[in-house]
This record gives sequence, structure tokens and C-alpha cells, in this order.
Amino acid sequence: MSSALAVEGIDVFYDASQILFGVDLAMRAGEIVALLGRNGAGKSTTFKAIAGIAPPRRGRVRFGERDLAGLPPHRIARAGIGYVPEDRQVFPEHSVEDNLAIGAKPGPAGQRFWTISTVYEVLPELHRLRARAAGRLSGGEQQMLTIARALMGNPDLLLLDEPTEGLAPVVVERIMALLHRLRTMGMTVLLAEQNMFFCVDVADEIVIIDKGQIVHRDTAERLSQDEEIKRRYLAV
Amino acid sequence: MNLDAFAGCLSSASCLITQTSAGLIIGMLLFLVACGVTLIFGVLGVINFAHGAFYMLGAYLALTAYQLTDSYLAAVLCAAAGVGLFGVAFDRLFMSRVYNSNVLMQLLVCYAFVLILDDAVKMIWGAEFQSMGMPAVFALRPLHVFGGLVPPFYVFLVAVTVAIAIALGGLIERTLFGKIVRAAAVNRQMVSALGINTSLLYASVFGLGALLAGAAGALAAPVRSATPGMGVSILIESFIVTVIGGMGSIAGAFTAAVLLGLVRSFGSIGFPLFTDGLMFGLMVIVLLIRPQGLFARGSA
Amino acid sequence: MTAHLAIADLVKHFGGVVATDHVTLDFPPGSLTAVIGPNGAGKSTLFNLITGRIRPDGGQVLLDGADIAGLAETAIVARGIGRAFQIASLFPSFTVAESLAAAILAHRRQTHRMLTRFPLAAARGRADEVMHLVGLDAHADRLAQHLSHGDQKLLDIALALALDPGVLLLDEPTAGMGRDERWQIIETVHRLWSARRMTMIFIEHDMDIVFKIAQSVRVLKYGRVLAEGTPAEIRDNDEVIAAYLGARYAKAAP
Amino acid sequence: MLALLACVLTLLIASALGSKPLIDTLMRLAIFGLYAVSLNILVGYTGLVSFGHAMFFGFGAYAFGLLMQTGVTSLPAAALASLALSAALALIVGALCIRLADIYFSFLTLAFQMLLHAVILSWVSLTGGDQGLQGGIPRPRFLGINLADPWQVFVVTTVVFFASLLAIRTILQSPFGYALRMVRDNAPRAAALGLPVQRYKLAAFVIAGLFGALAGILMALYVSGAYPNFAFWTLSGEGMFMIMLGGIGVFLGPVLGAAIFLLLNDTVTRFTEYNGMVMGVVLLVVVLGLRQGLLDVVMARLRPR
Amino acid sequence: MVDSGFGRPVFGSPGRRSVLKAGLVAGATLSMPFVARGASKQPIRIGQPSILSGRLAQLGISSRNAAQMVVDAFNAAGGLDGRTIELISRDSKGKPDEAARVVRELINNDGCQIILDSEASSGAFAVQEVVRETGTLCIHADSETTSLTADPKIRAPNAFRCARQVLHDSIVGGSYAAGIAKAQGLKRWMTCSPDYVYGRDSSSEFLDYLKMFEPSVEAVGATWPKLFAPDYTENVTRILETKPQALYSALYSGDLVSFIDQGNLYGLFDQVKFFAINMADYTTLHAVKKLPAGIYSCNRYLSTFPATKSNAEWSAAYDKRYNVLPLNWAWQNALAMQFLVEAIKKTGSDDGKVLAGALRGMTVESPFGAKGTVTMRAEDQTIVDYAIGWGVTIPQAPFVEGMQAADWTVIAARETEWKKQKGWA
Repeated sequence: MSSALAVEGIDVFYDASQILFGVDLAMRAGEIVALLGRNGAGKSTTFKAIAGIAPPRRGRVRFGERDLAGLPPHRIARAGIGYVPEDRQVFPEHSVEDNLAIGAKPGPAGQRFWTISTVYEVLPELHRLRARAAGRLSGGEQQMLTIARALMGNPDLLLLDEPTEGLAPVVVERIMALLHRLRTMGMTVLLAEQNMFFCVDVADEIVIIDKGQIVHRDTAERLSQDEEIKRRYLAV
Repeated sequence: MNLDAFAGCLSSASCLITQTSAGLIIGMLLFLVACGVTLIFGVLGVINFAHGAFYMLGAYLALTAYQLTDSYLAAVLCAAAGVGLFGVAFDRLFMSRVYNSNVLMQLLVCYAFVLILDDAVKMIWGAEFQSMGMPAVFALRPLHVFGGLVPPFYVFLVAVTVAIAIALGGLIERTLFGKIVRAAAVNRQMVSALGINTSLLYASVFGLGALLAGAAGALAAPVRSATPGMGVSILIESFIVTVIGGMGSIAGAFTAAVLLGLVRSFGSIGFPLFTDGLMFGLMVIVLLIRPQGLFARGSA
Repeated sequence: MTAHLAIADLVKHFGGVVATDHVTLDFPPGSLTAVIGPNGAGKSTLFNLITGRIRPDGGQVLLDGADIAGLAETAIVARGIGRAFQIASLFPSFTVAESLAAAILAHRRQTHRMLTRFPLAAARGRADEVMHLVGLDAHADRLAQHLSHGDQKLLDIALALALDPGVLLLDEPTAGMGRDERWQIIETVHRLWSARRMTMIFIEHDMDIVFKIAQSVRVLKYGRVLAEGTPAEIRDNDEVIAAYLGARYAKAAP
Repeated sequence: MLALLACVLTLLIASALGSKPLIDTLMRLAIFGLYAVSLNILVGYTGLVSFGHAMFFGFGAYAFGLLMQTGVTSLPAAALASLALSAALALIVGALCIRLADIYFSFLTLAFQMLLHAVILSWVSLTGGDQGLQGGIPRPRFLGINLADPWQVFVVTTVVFFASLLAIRTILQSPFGYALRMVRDNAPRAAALGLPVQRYKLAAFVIAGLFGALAGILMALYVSGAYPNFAFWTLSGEGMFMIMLGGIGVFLGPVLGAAIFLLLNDTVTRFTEYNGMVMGVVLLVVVLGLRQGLLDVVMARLRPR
Repeated sequence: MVDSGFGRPVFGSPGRRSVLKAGLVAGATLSMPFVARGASKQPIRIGQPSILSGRLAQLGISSRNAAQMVVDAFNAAGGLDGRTIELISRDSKGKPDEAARVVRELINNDGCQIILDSEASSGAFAVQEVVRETGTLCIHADSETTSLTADPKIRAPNAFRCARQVLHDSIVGGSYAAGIAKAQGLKRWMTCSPDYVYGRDSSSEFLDYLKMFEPSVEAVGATWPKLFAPDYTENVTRILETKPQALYSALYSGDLVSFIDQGNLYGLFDQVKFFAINMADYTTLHAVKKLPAGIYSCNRYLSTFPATKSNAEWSAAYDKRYNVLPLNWAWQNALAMQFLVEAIKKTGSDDGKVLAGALRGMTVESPFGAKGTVTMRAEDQTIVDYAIGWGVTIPQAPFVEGMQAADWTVIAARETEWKKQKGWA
């Protein structure tokens, strides 16, 4: 597993307002890293910068051998980055299966591990719902669908932006299980979360972002013990 | 106004059949042009004011191809392909630069091309009107259907148009390309983030719309003489269709085109001097009551 | 103490989603209140309901005891509720001074005048005052679109202030700013509040700021009021901590 | 003051040169300049992209011509009556159109314009149909002014033009004008400041319609007739062309745009019948190259940040 | 200098003012090239506003071609004591206001002493108003609308018309059609003409004279396609529905071709006798790929009618030079220019008033005359005795046969009567 992500000192602006201030973030292949922070801390913007939707004004996004910063989103996706946005963004009038079909493509090395059938195998509820319009799914089902849609692109790295937001605990558990399964399959995952305990459960390492800057990084176990950090950056 | 004639026609079977079929025929030709407008708007959000000029280009290309090959099929294919390619180039070189600008900019780029293409056609093909003439296969006597008259060429036109409508509907509804196109219409960014080159997608949709306009020009060539500037009236009518049907809806365009065809065919009996006014009046009413059109974002 | 602004049993649906779920809150005169909550908690919707940008499906919005729910936005503004936006909402082609003068004239219903030159002297004097209040004097003749992000946020607040509102709603006044800029703007806000004692309500994600300046805090989650109290009370409220750290896992956590 | 000065100066230069072509050019410039400025009240200052502004140009020209031909003996009375009728039309059409947003607003204005065009073509007994109002427009003397004399028509046109510019400018520089800009820049924000946005849109529509009609009246005087293409969509398109060429962000931009448009048109038609080709290319260069009008570019350069 | 109140100049800043001024100066210089013109042996300038672009471009082009041929011949023969004629054609794009502008420009700017107006009717009325004001000598060569010279309110002493007239055509058409109606028993008539003034006048006057010459006919309906309509289906079916025995149409050019193409699909011309007044013009005859035999048409222009040597030669010369056959507008402009040239030669002058005096009542020899000459009638300054005839189409050259020439004494009598009715005579 050679591919690894290295975000180096990116600044991101929306018009005049600066959202990210020199964000650095590195991860190894096969790792699950959680980007933890409160509302408005810059998690989603970091993801959009990596995915090419909000290109950084400064800094680099190294993925494997290449610098992806400034490439259009589709080139970044083809380089092997699968993006699951925070508000899910399913195609609401399309059926579940059509949503998956739109996401289908071989991976950067031509691999076609994830197909409709392998996805249905891992997420059988999608098979049951395959003909339903995505806009009529529940929040949890939509979340499953967007993850599955990203997997259909056979990515080397999965960007999961707040996959548990607004979901019932039972659904959060399902997603947790899915992530554990993906880990065993060797998938590299970068996760954005507000939910500390979810992160502790699934992530190898946790990176804390606050006010557009990375402020802390540690293993999940150690961080979960650190009351000061928790209170300072995460709790109220 | 001639309400007696209107009532008289409504109570005569042959008149009803003839006028209804006439309305259908008019509607089909309108649909052929309008579906490109609505497709391009539905996906790209761009109002292609140059569409009438594409139609004109199609008619002229068909004329030349027909003269060279003596084959109507070749003429239609050549016109469709030629105008389609032109549309792709037009999108890539010009329109794509103003996708993110306001409507005014897009309008002016198209307007510029209407002016340029009208003159270009005059330079290349001359100012005189030209007529292709009816291909021998269609030079047949009209069919009698329940006392009404229906020309075979129009049967062919209606069949082709319905086939195109079904194919287009199928392409948009059933194929992966169509699914991606519809998804891009809703959320371009997400489609792009899934690894699809949306610039290319946009160009191909624009090309497809242009191809349909070219095909319409070629299909109409046997019965409509070609002159520089012939696109204008067609453009205006196809806008009425698009607006009434709902911008972006293929099914809406189809319905509105037939509706407008019927307004024209029956209007010519009841209100022979004001059919244009009827069409614009209908557009005003629809915009006031249901500005998004009768079939807002139906099938496309 | 009667509330300056009170919300009673307010309800708003968007399609099948309940954005505001029987919310009841009150804000005493001259209070400075922070509204916090996770994304999608209904904070901005609450502001939109108060200012009449969207109409509530049920419930009341009481300003000095009078129900203003369902009135037009312009009518509500006229009663003295000013508002600044999460993303600075400005008139890009206006200078700072022009923006404020225009806001003042709009509020005073003098914009129908066609033959006098803009701005009227009185409006100009008042605009100068407001500019001074928020510290934008130096930028009076710069176009709003050319201001720095922080100054744009200040101008947005100043536009609301120009109406001389009794109630001022600020939606994330520090969004999109660096550390130092945040404190500058928050100091300005606090200074305004303490100088003029208007009823001020602000939405904020930066807890340092919330705990530093707010008199009291309201926590929303999924369109409901989760908690209300002083900063100290909120800080120690288990439910609130759980809401932020994840409900199911709060108890499981060591 | 400045307008007065410019007006006198224009008249002096014109009378000194005594050149008929110059006078013709200036008259057309005044007519189309006023037309473009009136359209820019909507597009540039209120942010309402009307595709149907020629409706008022045509309506004004026809109303005036018809009133004069059917026996109104006083020319100013006919002009005022035409303006009143145009304002009433603008009020009705505007009230319906401003309810719609964006492109639907544009389409509805276009539809109304084409409806008027269809009426003009169909109502032959009144309008003369496609051949326009025939037989010239009578020009009885008033206040010692004899509009049968081209020089006096020129003087009146020039005075009306500068007076209108002054009036429009006064309106745009008034609190009302700034309210329109607020609507253009950020209508929701204007509403949040207490501005009744719809009412201001309607007022802008009526004022623009009024001055558009005034330009139409001047045109009817100039060509001594009225023609259906005054109310055709191409004239609306040319209005857009003019304001985009000159600049929508500067008050005199549309006048400059009209001047360039007319000079370009007149010059190009001298040398080639492929006028459309040249105009199209110029338009493309402006839209894709500059992306804004000439005066907008100049102003952007001049303005300190 | 006026300020906005916050120190930002908005109106009349020096930059913009100078831009505007520069524009005016540029305009003035551009508009006055004639200032530098020399005075000796200057050419006689004739300005020709016409439609050179858009759907009616061929009207302007054939007008220009034909007039230029006459000018070239005049100049080659030495002109007027060495003074040549310069023809300046300019495009009005078919817009009346633009036509008015072009005429003013030609007169004021290019120093044209004479206007050869080659506009369609709406443009011609606009030109009329300009020359009424300037007093410039003008010959309208393309407008067929009768009122242009017949209506005393509209006509002007310095304006002439050298073109066929709707009224003349209608009288001839009515009498010709009456003969056929009587012979074949055609009682039920219908019209299908373009929905604009020419089309309406032509239809109603044709029917009036048809009924006058053959009272047994009745008009059973009318359908009005709009000008430049792409589609005539509803009109064709309307006609089929009404089942007339004969159909009259004033459609022309591309519109007529489309109508015939679309009517053919329904077998329309097998079911009704078709009287298309504007059929017999070469582009139209050529453009119809399958010209139905038996369409009755008036001559627009035919090289075989009048069947004289001079007509055939003129047509051949035109064809040789421009590689296209001449149209109706061509003969009218050729004749108009011939009138001007002869008036210039006769008077030795280029003065409009002098020339106008010579033109009134002038008779010239012409291939287009009914009897070899055409006269510019003095009373209403319009041409008479030009060749009008009706015949029947055949699918191949010469396309029309059985031409019956009109009798100008009948035309003149009916015309006088008509003017009296209108109160114009």
C-alpha cells in the first residue's frame, strides 16, 4: 500500500473570507484518520479542498506521487479519491441503483473490485431499496447510499464528511460496522466528525481542527483520555 | 374573428381530422427544434438563442448534401452531424466562457452568433431562397383517413419525430448517459466529484441539442424554402413551446408543441388574422399562472 | 421582568421536515444571549421566522407583547428588529457611507424621494455616527465589495444598527475569520451592546466567545430547545455535552 | 447645470458646422441614447433584465403618431397623452411581470412585447399594419416652434434629450435611485432593511417605460411615422447591445454604447452588406474579451481601491 | 462637476466627458467625407436605399444589379458631357427607420442629388417622408402599394414610382380570372395571401374586380399565413376544408415556394385552380422543384413576355453579367434608371426640379412596355403601359405559356373609376 495523502499548508478562501489557515494533514495507506472539530471549524472545507471543489489558494495536496491541488474534481476523483459530502447529496430523482451506476468507474489502477453486486453484498439494504427514488430514502439510508456510491468509483482513499450527522444511534452503529469492515478490506479513510465517541471507536488517529487550523493530533485511545483537550476543543 | 367557421369545423369530422392532423404536424416540427432548446436549458441552464440559427444551418447543409448525393437520408445525417459538431465547437469555444456569467452575457453571445451565422449563410449559399424539393420516395398522393387528408411525407415526419422523442426520452431516462445528464442538471459539482468530466458532458449535451436543431432543419427542408434569417420565426415559436411546456422538460415540450400546433390549426379557422397573437397570449397566460411551465422538470 | 422579545410555541415545517419544533424562548430587555447548537439545529431558521423572511406554521413571536408572527418582513423591520447575516449581506457597489445612508433612508421611508440628492443631510450625519460606532470611519468611501472580510461583517452589523433597532439579531458574526479578527469583531459587538443596552441575540460556534460575552445561552438541537441558562450552567449540562459529543456514546465514555 | 451647458454646446457646435449629416447623427444618437439609458434604468440600476423594452418605444411612437393623425391639434398635448398612456401600459405590464423572478421576468416581458407587435401587425385599420403609420405626422406649430423645420426638430430633440438625461440622472441620484440600486445589489437585504422591494421594481419599470416611450415619440417625429419593428424584439436586443457596449455601471455608458452602435452600423453599412457579421464579431469581442462595457472598464481602472 | 455626496464623482468626470466628445468628433468626421470633394466634373450621384441583407436580400441585389447595368451603359457612352453617374447602393436591412436614415445619409452625406428607392413598401413610405422634407428627386422602383402615388395625402411632387401596382395587377387579374371562371364554371373562390397590407390589398382588390367582371362568383373564405411563415399546413388544410373551386394567392418568393411544396403534399393543386399572381418570376419558378402544371400566374418578369427581341436580349445580357436570371425588381429598376438617364440627357441637367419636370409625362422605349413604350403618367407620377399578362405554368422552360396581354384602356378606365370612389381623383 503505497498511496498516502499529504495535505501541506493549504489556505482556502470563500471569496474574501479565509476558512483554512495553513492546514497540514498526513496519513498512511490503510489508515482511518478522523478530523474532529466543532461546527464551522473547517472540516468540510478541508474535504472540499482535497476533492477539488474548493481549490486551495496556497499549499499542496499530495496523493501518492502527484500534487492534486488545483485539478478539477473529476481528475481528483479519477486519481482515486472518493468523496462523500456532508449533506449527502444523493441525486434525489434517481433510483438507488441509478445513483450507484452514476458513481461506477474503475479505480486509478484499473481495479473493479466494487461493483453493484459487491456493494449490495456489503450493504444488503440498498439491494432491497434499489428501485426507490433516493430522495425518498431516510437519512441513514441516504448516508449508506452516498458511501456506496463513492465506493463504486473504486477509490484508494475515501473522504467521509460527518457520516453520522443527524442519524439515529442505531444507524450510527451500522455505519460504524461498515467502517470496520472497510478497514479490514484495507481501505484508507479520512473521516470528519463532531462525534468524539464515534471517532474513538473507528479511527486509528484523531486530528483536531479548530478555527481553520490543526491544533492537535494523537491516537484515538490517548485522546479519549485527555479531558483538557476534549473540553477545550470539542465540548462546550 | 370567424366563430361560425370555427363552430362549423368543430362539428365536421373531416375538418376535425384534417385540422387535428395539421396541428400534430405543425407541433412535431416545432417540437424538433424546441426539444434542443429545452434539453440545453434543462441541463446547462443556458437559453440558447442561437438555436434558430442552428436550424437554418441544418437546412442549408441538408440542401447541399442532397444536391451532392441525391440521397435524402445522407442529407439528414449530414446536417445533423454537421450542426452537432458545430454545436460542440460553439459550446467549447464560446458558450462555456459565459456559463458562470449572467443571462445577459449568454444572450449576447448567442445574439452575436445569430448575426454572424445569418451573414455567413448568405456568403456561402447566397441571398436567394432555395428549395430542396420533395425526394422521390415521398412524392406520393395524400392518404385519406376518415375523410381527412394526410400526406405520406408528414406521416414520415411525425413518425420520425415521435421516434426521436421516444429515443430522446429513452436516452435521458434509461441510459447511463441520460442518468448522468439528469444528475448533472441537478448537481453538477457532485457529478464532477464522482469522476465525470462535466465540461465534456456539457459540450456533448450542447452538441446533441444542436444536432436535433440540424436534423429539424434537414427534415423540414423538403417543404420549407431556405433563406438567410429563416431561423428567427422558428426560434420564437420554439421558445413559446419551451416556456409553456416548462423549461427543461422533454415531455412538456412535446405536449406544448402539440398544443401550439392545435392552436395554430384551429386558430386559423376561428381567428385567421391573429394566430400569432393567440400564441403569445397563451405564453403570457401560462407565465402568469404557472411561470415554471406546465411540466416543470418532468422527465428531463 | 417582561420579555422584550418572546417566542411561543413556534413551529415551522419544510416539506416533511420539522425545522422548528414548538420552540418557546424569551429574551429580556437589554439582554445579550447566545444561541448555539449543531448544524441543522434550526438556529438560522429561528432568525428567519423572527424577522418575517419566512412565515411560521404556528405559534407566536411577541415583540413588547404584540404578536408579529406572519407580518411582512418590512413591517417587522419597521418595529425595530435589525439583523446581520452569517455571510455578510451587503450592497457590493455601495461605499460604506452610501450603504449606511441608504439603510437609514429605507428605514425612515424616505427612499421614495426622487428629486432630492442622495443622501439627505440627516441620513448622512446618522451614517457617520454608525460608522464611528463600529469603527469603519476610515473606510467610509470604499466600496463594500472591496472591504476585507472582517470589515464586511462589521458593515453588515452596521447596516442593522443603522435602523436603531431595539432587538439585534447576529447570525455567526465571526464566521470565516481568523483568530485575531474574531476577537476584534466580538469586542465591537460587546461594546455596542454595553453602550446601547439593546436586546442582542447572536448565533455562535466559537465557545470561547460564547462563554466570554454571553449573559445567557440557549441550546437548540433538531429544532427543539435543548437547554437554556447561564454560560456556567450550560457548560456543566450533561445533556448539552452529550449533544455535542454524541448522545449514545456519552454514557459509555470513560 | 452641466446638462444645460452640454445641451447649449451641442446646439452651438451643430449650428456652427451647419452640417445636416451631423444633425441627423446627433438626433439618432439622442433618440437611441435616451432609449438605451431608459433600458439601463432597469438592467443596470434595478437589476431587471427586460427583453421587451422596445414595447414602450413602439407604443410611444404609435400612440403619438396616431393621436397627431387623428386630430389632436396640440403637439405637446399629444406627447403628454402618449406618455400617460405608456405609463399606464407600463404599470399594468410591470405589475404582472415583476411578480416573476429572473429569466421568467425576462420571458414575460418578451411575450408582452411580441403580443403588442402582433396587435400592431393585425390591427391594420388603426396602425397601417406592416407598412406603419403612413402619410407623415402633422406638426402644427406650438409656442412659436415649427417642427416642420428640421433644424427646430433637432433643437427640440436635443433639449428633450438633455432634459431627460438630467431628469433620469436626478432620479438615479436621489434616495429613490439608491433604493433601486439596493434592489439590484441585494434585494433580500434591502427587504431586511425595510424596503418594499416589489413597489420599487414596479416604479422603476414605469419610469423606464416612460422614458422609453419618450424616445419612441422623438423617433416618430424624426422619421415622421411609426413602424412595427419599433416594437419588435430585435430593437430590444439592440438596446441590450448598446448598454453592454458602453457599460451598464456608468450613467452615460448607454449613451456611449448607442453612439458606438450607430457609428459602427452607419460606417459598416457604407462598406459592406455583411453588417451582421461585423456587428456580431464586435459583440463577441466585447462580451468575451472585455466582459463588460467600455466605460465600465474605464471606471474600473480609474477607481482607487 | 457634480458629486454624489461622498466625494465620488459620478456624472461628467473628465474621463467620460472626453470619451463622449471624442465619439462625437469621430462621428462628425466619419460623416463628412464629401467636404473634401472636388468640384469639377463631379459625377451625378444617385443614392439607392435597398434591402441587401436578411430574408429579402435578393430584392435589393437584383435591384442594384439592374440599375448598375444602365448606369454603366450611360457612363460608357460618355455620360453627360463627361460627367458620369455614380450609383451608391446601401443596405437598410428592411427596416423602415433604417431606410429613412440611409436616405438622409445618402442625400446629406454622400451628396446624392437623386434617390432611386429600391425598398419594399414599408421602407418606401419612410423614404417618401424623407424626400418630402428634403425635396430630393426620388423614384420608387419596388413598392407596389397603390396609395404611395395614388393617395393625394401621401404623394409628393418630387417623388415618382416606376413599379407595377397592386391595383393594375388586380384589374388585369380580375378580368383574366373572370374569363376562366366563366369558361370553367368556377364559382367558389378562396384567397390565401400573406397577412400584411400588400397581401390584404391584393386579395380584396382582386376579388372586387373578379366579381365585377364575373358577378356569379362568390368568395367562400380566406386564410392568412403570416409573412415568412415557415409552415403553411394549417392554411392548406383550411383550404381543403372549405373546398373552393379556385384559389387566389399573393404569396411570393420563398413563401410561395414553401406553400406550393406543402400544398403539393396534400394534392391541393389537383383539387383547385390556383391563381398565384407572383408565380412567374424566375427564382420562384426555378426554386419549385416540381412545378405543378396549370398554375395561373401574372408575369413578374419573363424573358418571353413581351415576346420581343429587345426583352430577350436584355434578359440575356443580365444573365451573362450576373450569372442569374433577372427578377421583377430588376426590370423595374432598370426602367427607373432609364427614365432618369433619359431625363438627364434630355435636359442636360442634374437638378431635381428640372428632371422632375422632364419626367412628368415622359415616354421611353422599353422592352418592358406593353407596346414597346412605357409612360410616366403626369397626373400621379406613376408608370403605365408596362407589360402585364397572365398565362399558365408548365414544368419546364419557358415555364409559362399562353400569355394573354392586358388591355391598358380597360385598366385606365377602371383605375379612374376606382380613384373617384376613393375620392382621390
